[in-house]
Amino acid sequence: MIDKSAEELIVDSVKARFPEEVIEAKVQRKNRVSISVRNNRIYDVGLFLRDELEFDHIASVSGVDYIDMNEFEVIYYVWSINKKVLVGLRTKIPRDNPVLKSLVDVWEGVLYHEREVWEMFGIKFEGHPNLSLLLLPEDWDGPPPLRKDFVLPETHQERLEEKIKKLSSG
Amino acid sequence: MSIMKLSIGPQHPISAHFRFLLDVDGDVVLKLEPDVGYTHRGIEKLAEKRTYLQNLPVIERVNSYCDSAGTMLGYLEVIEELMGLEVPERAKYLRVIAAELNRIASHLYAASLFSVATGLETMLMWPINDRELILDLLERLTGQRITYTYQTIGGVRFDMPDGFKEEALKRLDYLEKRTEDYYKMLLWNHTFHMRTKKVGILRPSDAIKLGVVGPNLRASGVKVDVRKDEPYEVYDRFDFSIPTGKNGDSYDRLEVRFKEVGQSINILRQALKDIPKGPIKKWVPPIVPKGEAYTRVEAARGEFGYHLIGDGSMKPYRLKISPPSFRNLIALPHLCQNIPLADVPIIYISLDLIPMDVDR
Amino acid sequence: MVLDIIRPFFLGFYHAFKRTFTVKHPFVRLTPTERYRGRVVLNIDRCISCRSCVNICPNKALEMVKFEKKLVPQYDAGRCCLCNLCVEVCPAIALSMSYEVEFSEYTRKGLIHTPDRFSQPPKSFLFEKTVTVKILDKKRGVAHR
Amino acid sequence: MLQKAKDGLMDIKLFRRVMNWGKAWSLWSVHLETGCCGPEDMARACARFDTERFGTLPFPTLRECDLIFVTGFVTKKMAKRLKIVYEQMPEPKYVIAIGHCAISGGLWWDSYSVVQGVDEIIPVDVYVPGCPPRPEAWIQGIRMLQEKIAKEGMRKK
Repeated sequence: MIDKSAEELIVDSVKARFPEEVIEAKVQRKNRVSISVRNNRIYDVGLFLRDELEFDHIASVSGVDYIDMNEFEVIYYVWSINKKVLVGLRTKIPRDNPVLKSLVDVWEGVLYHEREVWEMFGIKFEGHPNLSLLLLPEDWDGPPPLRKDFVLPETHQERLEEKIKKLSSG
Repeated sequence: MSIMKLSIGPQHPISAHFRFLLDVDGDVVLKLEPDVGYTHRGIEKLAEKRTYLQNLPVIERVNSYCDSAGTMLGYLEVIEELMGLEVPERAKYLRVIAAELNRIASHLYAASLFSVATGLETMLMWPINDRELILDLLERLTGQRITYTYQTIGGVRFDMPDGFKEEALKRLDYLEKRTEDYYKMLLWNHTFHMRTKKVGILRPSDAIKLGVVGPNLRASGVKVDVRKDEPYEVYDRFDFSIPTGKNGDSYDRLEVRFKEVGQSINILRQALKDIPKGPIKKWVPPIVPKGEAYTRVEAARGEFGYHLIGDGSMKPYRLKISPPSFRNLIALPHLCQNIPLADVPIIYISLDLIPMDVDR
Repeated sequence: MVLDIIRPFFLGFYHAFKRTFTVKHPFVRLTPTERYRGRVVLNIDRCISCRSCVNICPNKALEMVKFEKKLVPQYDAGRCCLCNLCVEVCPAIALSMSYEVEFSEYTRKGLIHTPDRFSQPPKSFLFEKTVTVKILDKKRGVAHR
Repeated sequence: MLQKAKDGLMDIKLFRRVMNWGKAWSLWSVHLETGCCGPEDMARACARFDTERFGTLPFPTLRECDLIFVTGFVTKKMAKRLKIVYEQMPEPKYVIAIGHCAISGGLWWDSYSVVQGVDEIIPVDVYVPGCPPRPEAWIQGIRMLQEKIAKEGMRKK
């Protein structure tokens, strides 16, 4: 039998433990593992990663808006200090009803990360203790800004015309 | 027992851009809630509207508080990983030199802020003055004092100027000797010990659980450094150690930064010694292929994570930046529970949070 | 312990006799380095009106205007972040960074450099004394000469 | 009555000149960093460029200050606070806009969160461009403000 690298062992153990829930698990490159799971079981996979595979150091929670496929993707990047591997635990949720179980109980560090994803994408995390605006102004009433259908204001053009007008008048 | 709500900021003596909402019982802080977002620019959204090259000055200003070079490195790493690009050797060394010089400047800045929070005015002036010497070097190398836009996709923009090496070595020697003075003035100072030792102890288990990074994590005794774990650029060729603290208190967090300055000087000497000759830049197409990558770099305040999704055009589809201060922010409410009100500034400043970095 | 308290005082006192680090700026200035990035200067004769600087500028600091029957960029100093991208991209080497960093104005309009002002060379400070860090000694301190 | 006496005093040119001289050389600045020119604020206040030579002392208590350096971009969240700070300051008060972000929004010209130029919120006396402006440029900004103050009310009659 050939010796397997740490990344491959992780992929194998996750696949063996959750044969149904894991859609895809692969080694991206050295030190990078990507696991995509069904959105209703992300909590269990997270617990498994933390308790049995020593993924303890939360790196980032990232949201992606795939507007063509009408779905969001949420990616939890977790680093393992002992194994020196970064796992991307990803799941897709429908764009019309973006609700996901919060992983605050699993990794305490995701507290602010999830709050940020909530305000930037409007993805609701069930069980999160405090989903309120973190970075945006407190009287923000527009749509979540990082969604692809949020259009940035073209302020420059108007100001440019104003400027030219001022210059030409005197 | 009556609980009073107290709001500090954003105009306050420690640092602006931040607001703390405190629950205070007499003199004891029960709970602290940071109110951030005063410097939120929406960089992640703006990055989607600009080309990869136009993004250089934008990304750099995620943390333009003395650490532009280290911040930029991660962005370039992630693009180059997606492109499968190998940067010329000399460019790699020059990038490392800029980043390490910047790390020294950043730590000196942190030290000066720390001492002004403890009321030591002299130590406010000294590190800032010595930081000027480093900024002079960076200015010679890049042309700017704070925001360099020095590294670019596929290399660096300018080569090392004549006489830079000798001047740099001279100044680093001076700085190394000068660190003794800092120890005498600040770190061995009994008054300073009383103010900072056993204040804001962050246990290693808590630090890992909360996802704290950088010097704050190392001060708790956890030996984690991206430069050693996943060597990027040419960090695997240098001989350096990772300084760690013992107790994880505010004092250790400062001491680790001072020790890191020593290690940076060490790296810089090696880099200046064996920098090879050759080209400094490679021509690269403006289009980044389809794909996804996540890279980590160790900037002065900790680990930067960049997650890039390219869709085969000139603009990124999604660029997620996971900055160190955002990840260290969570330690602030954790540490500010049942402590005297007077310790809040010490703990805040010892974490070296930069609001630019938190908010993006 | 007592030593730890007293030592900083002595050290501070000792530093009172070191050289001053201050650059007396309006009379003496730091020598600009070779890559000193000040305001951008245009060479009108060299400009080929290709718009590449306008297209690359992330700040929209440049815009094309008509000047003496030619389309040349107009520079808004209040928008420029001195990132050097336009200088790098210019195919005709018409743009360059100057050493002039002091171009403050009382009005916002004054910061918009129309092509004739944009193409003026930077103000010279030849009559002012320029200094650099020369003395770098732990005993004597750091001083400019 | 008191107002009348004050106006009468101010009519004397010498008195006005002395007042202006006093104002110009004691510009204490509020410590409110709105954006990322903060390190340069530190650099210009410390030993190398030492703007205290011109009477510009960074001071934490805003009720005793005359000058705001708007250092860098102003977000919509910060804009309200900046206005509050400005209103709390006693007369006379001056504003120096530092950096291209404070002047025009600069690099964040299409951002959803950044105010396009600080002059939309508070009146600005001197614009200092650069990103961040070097300490030399800060000093020029302060000197220009002093010149402006020295001319204040001098052309009245």
